[in-house]
Amino acid sequence: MADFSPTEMMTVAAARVLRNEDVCFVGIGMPSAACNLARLSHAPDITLIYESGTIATKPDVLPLSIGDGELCETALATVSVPEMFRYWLQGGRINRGFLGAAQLDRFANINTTVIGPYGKPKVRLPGSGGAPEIATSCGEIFIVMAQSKRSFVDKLDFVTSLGHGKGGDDRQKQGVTTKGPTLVVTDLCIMQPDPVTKELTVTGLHPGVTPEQVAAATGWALKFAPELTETPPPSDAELAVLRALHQRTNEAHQPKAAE
Amino acid sequence: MADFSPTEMMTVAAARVLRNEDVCFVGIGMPSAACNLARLSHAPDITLIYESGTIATKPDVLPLSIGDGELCETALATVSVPEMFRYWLQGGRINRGFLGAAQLDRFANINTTVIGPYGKPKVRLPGSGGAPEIATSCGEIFIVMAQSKRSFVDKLDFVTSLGHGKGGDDRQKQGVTTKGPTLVVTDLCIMQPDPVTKELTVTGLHPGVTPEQVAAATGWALKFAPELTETPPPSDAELAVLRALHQRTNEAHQPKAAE
Amino acid sequence: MAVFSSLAEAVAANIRDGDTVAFEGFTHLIPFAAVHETIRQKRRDLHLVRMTPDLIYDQLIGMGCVRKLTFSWGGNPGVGSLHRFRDAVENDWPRPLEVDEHSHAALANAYEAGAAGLPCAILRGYRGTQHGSVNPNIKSVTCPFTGEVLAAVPSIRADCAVIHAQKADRKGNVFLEGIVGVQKEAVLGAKRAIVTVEEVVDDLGDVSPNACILPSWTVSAVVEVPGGAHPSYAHGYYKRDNAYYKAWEDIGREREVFLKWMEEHVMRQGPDAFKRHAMKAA
Amino acid sequence: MAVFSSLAEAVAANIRDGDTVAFEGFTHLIPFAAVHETIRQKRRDLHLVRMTPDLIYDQLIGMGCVRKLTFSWGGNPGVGSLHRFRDAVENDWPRPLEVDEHSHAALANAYEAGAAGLPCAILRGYRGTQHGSVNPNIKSVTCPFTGEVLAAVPSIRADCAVIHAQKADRKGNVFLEGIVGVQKEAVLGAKRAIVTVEEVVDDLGDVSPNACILPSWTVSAVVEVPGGAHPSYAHGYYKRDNAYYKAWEDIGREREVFLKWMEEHVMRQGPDAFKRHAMKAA
Repeated sequence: MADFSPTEMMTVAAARVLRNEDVCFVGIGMPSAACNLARLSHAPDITLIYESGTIATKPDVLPLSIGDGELCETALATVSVPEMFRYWLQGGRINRGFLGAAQLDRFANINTTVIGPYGKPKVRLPGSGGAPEIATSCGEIFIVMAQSKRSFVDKLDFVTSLGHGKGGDDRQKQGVTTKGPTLVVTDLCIMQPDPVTKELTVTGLHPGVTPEQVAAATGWALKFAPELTETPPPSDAELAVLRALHQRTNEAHQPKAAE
Repeated sequence: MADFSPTEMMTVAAARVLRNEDVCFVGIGMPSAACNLARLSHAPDITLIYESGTIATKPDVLPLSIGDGELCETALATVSVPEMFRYWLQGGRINRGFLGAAQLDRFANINTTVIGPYGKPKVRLPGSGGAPEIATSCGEIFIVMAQSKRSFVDKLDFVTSLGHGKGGDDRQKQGVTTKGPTLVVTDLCIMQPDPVTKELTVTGLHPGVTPEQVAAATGWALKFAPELTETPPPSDAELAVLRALHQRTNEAHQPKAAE
Repeated sequence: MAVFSSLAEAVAANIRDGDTVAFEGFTHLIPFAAVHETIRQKRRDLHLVRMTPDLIYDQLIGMGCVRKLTFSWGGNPGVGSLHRFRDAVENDWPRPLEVDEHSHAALANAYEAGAAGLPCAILRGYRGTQHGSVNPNIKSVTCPFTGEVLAAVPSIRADCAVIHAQKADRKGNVFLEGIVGVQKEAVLGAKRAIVTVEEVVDDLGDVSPNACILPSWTVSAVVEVPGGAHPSYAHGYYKRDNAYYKAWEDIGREREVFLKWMEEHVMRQGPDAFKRHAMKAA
Repeated sequence: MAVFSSLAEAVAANIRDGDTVAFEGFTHLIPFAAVHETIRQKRRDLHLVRMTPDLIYDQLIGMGCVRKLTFSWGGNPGVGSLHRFRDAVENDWPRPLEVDEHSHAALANAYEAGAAGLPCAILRGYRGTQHGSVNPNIKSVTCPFTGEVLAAVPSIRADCAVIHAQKADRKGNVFLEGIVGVQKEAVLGAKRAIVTVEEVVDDLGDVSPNACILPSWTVSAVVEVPGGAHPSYAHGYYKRDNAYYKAWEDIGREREVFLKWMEEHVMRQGPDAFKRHAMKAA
């Protein structure tokens, strides 16, 4: 077994939850890496959809933006952005959404809008993009993001996208019928919402990670399941595919020699 | 000058009101013949739009249906039917609409739904098709139809599409900002709405037609303008183009010898 | 994920008595073969939806398959009446027909809203007309920003949508082009979808990145039925058989003539009868 | 009817101080050349609309052209922040920036509704989020058939839309393909539209009947600006210059560096500077 980084462990663990028959709405960055790793390993026929309108795309390198040419060139079809959000996302045709976040709370609600007050933010983040409706329209949501006290917070500065709201059946009370976040994969562990309270609970640790480390990287008193699984480390095959993907990607995004 | 039929006069008179720069929503039948005659004579660059989604189409023969292959094959572009009604018609991009009717009243309101009561009709007509929104979304409306007491009636059995409503500013009161019917061309005469009352008024007669004939073919006490113009008869060139168009059309719609 | 099957299997599996079914195709690509199979299988109490009922609904109505019709223009285009439709409305023959009547704009929007997963569509429509007084499915909403009152109609979400397309690849991805009508919306708004195609190909080939494509996972069944849109047409394959449409005027007018014609041309035939109309443009 | 003109003339004629302007292009076909010309002409008090502000709006904001921004995601895709946008929101530099913030779904629907001539769009959106509490442009309507409460946002009807496309014919009909974003909607919803194109051709050629085409009479000005979307890209012509996007992180971060870069690369240049990026794929 090769050495691997926490980020590689996170990407591999996230990729593993995807299945060949999934239709998955993919965010840029870590979600995109995980989804394409799944496609290039155990789920070759997975349908990946990017909000730029590209349906069933099979990029050879990871896109830097949500709409790199590679996505369109390798897609089954490319639709307009209004059609993507209306017919495909809101139409209920997509069963998995993969999101990241700047801040996440214990009920997997997401902030990607501001740090500090909305009217006078300390840090103006990019904003919501597709996330608010991805979070409510996809059949279920997987979240993948690096874990730290700054990002796993007790209280969001702004609720950009709904997770489980205030917990329990709050999500249904908001008129939302989809499952919402069923899994959070970080560089340290795996969390799942408690079946009743919907509070995120650590159910698995990545190899070599202790519960104390995870708790120290979380801004609230994090709950742990009585029995914790240990995430199987990345296999040689998984690492080889992921690293080759990143290698191709880095080469593709370098400035051209001619320029 | 060649002999010509009343229908030919009607078609030619209708065609003449179209201009090269018009963007025209075309109904099937007489409107289609008039619009294509205009295109094949004095308005070669007129933009003809059919509700099947075909934009700037240039058919060589008249389509039998609103969506014959000829329309798509010769169009600049073909869009979906929802797009046609949303972006192009409701979006206000079309300045002329050309409609026919089963029944017309003195304010140019249109019935194409039923003869007799709606719940138990004597004759079930095809229904509204695109007309209700063509009548209100196009910049202005031209109506072309053969005149008779059965079709020009005192009271419609059903108001399928708005003309000038109850007359005067009733159209604006209904929340409609477009001009509505500004011209009716029949096989006998030309009518225009009175500038104030909006009641249809005969302003021109086709060659050889008397006011008495027109009145006798109308189901209400029809008004005539003090000065009536005489429609110039079809020119040889107009007739030649129209007859060649009908000739090509008839040949194209015959059963194939092979079948 | 689309299943490849025979037409009889596809209809048996996806269209049930009492279903709301949208056989779509705006003049172009009308699924005649699938309609004929539905008639042969004697489906009953169907609620049919279609902007332009056309001959296919005249045939379904006249054969007693239909309880209710949602439509916006019921004629034989450029020819005249749909006599079986008229006979049902005017004389309740062969059974009464409930009518849910709209304008094209409203139905096009209703299909669009169905594909978009919305409960209703809004449009600037029906102004100054009588439609709202005879159809409870025409209501209004007020724009919360401008106060403008807009018409509202329920979205169309059929139990089954049925369309004909040019081709499918071996995974069941469907391609159509030309006058695409409301077919994509009908399929995406429906619970199930049957697509008949002119041909099944290894690869959809060099089509535009923005081509109208229905991925395999949006379709329940794909059936290869060459010529299956006749007497309608398939852009790039064969032309509209306008003579057939003109002949329908006399076939459809009288009940006896109609029934005899249907017996001979539909009941005693199968999907293979359409093959002789299939033809691919050079 | 589209007028062929220089880029300077097109911007001068169609973009005025105080206008609402939508420079669109979803990652692909972003109209960089037209934005640079707008900056050179020193337009002020613009209300900009765009789903993904991208570097072009960072440049316009940093150069003091912008009063208000309607947007849904303001970042440098895959790289990081738009520092000029952040500086305006966080520190009011070079002037305060009013923000009208939405989700992608809401803005995509708002463009769609603008093209459709509606005053507002309805969507199943914003549920369980805080957006409505900070933006009065997020309201709701109730479906009159089901009682479901849907989000409503005002439609986007810009004074001027600006897009880049692959080609136009000599009549001014515009063709685009690939990731077409919301460009068609932005143009059809706007009072005026400027389209820069990679090339003007005699004939659009053998394109799909359902290709994305904007007829000449929907466009105010067509300008041939080869390479005009760089560092964005033009499908079939040249690729996205991801290295430029990465370099922007350092260019945009500090005010002085930014201003110096803009002076050199924008203010002292013209549309011809984009030519060296133009390239047609074989």
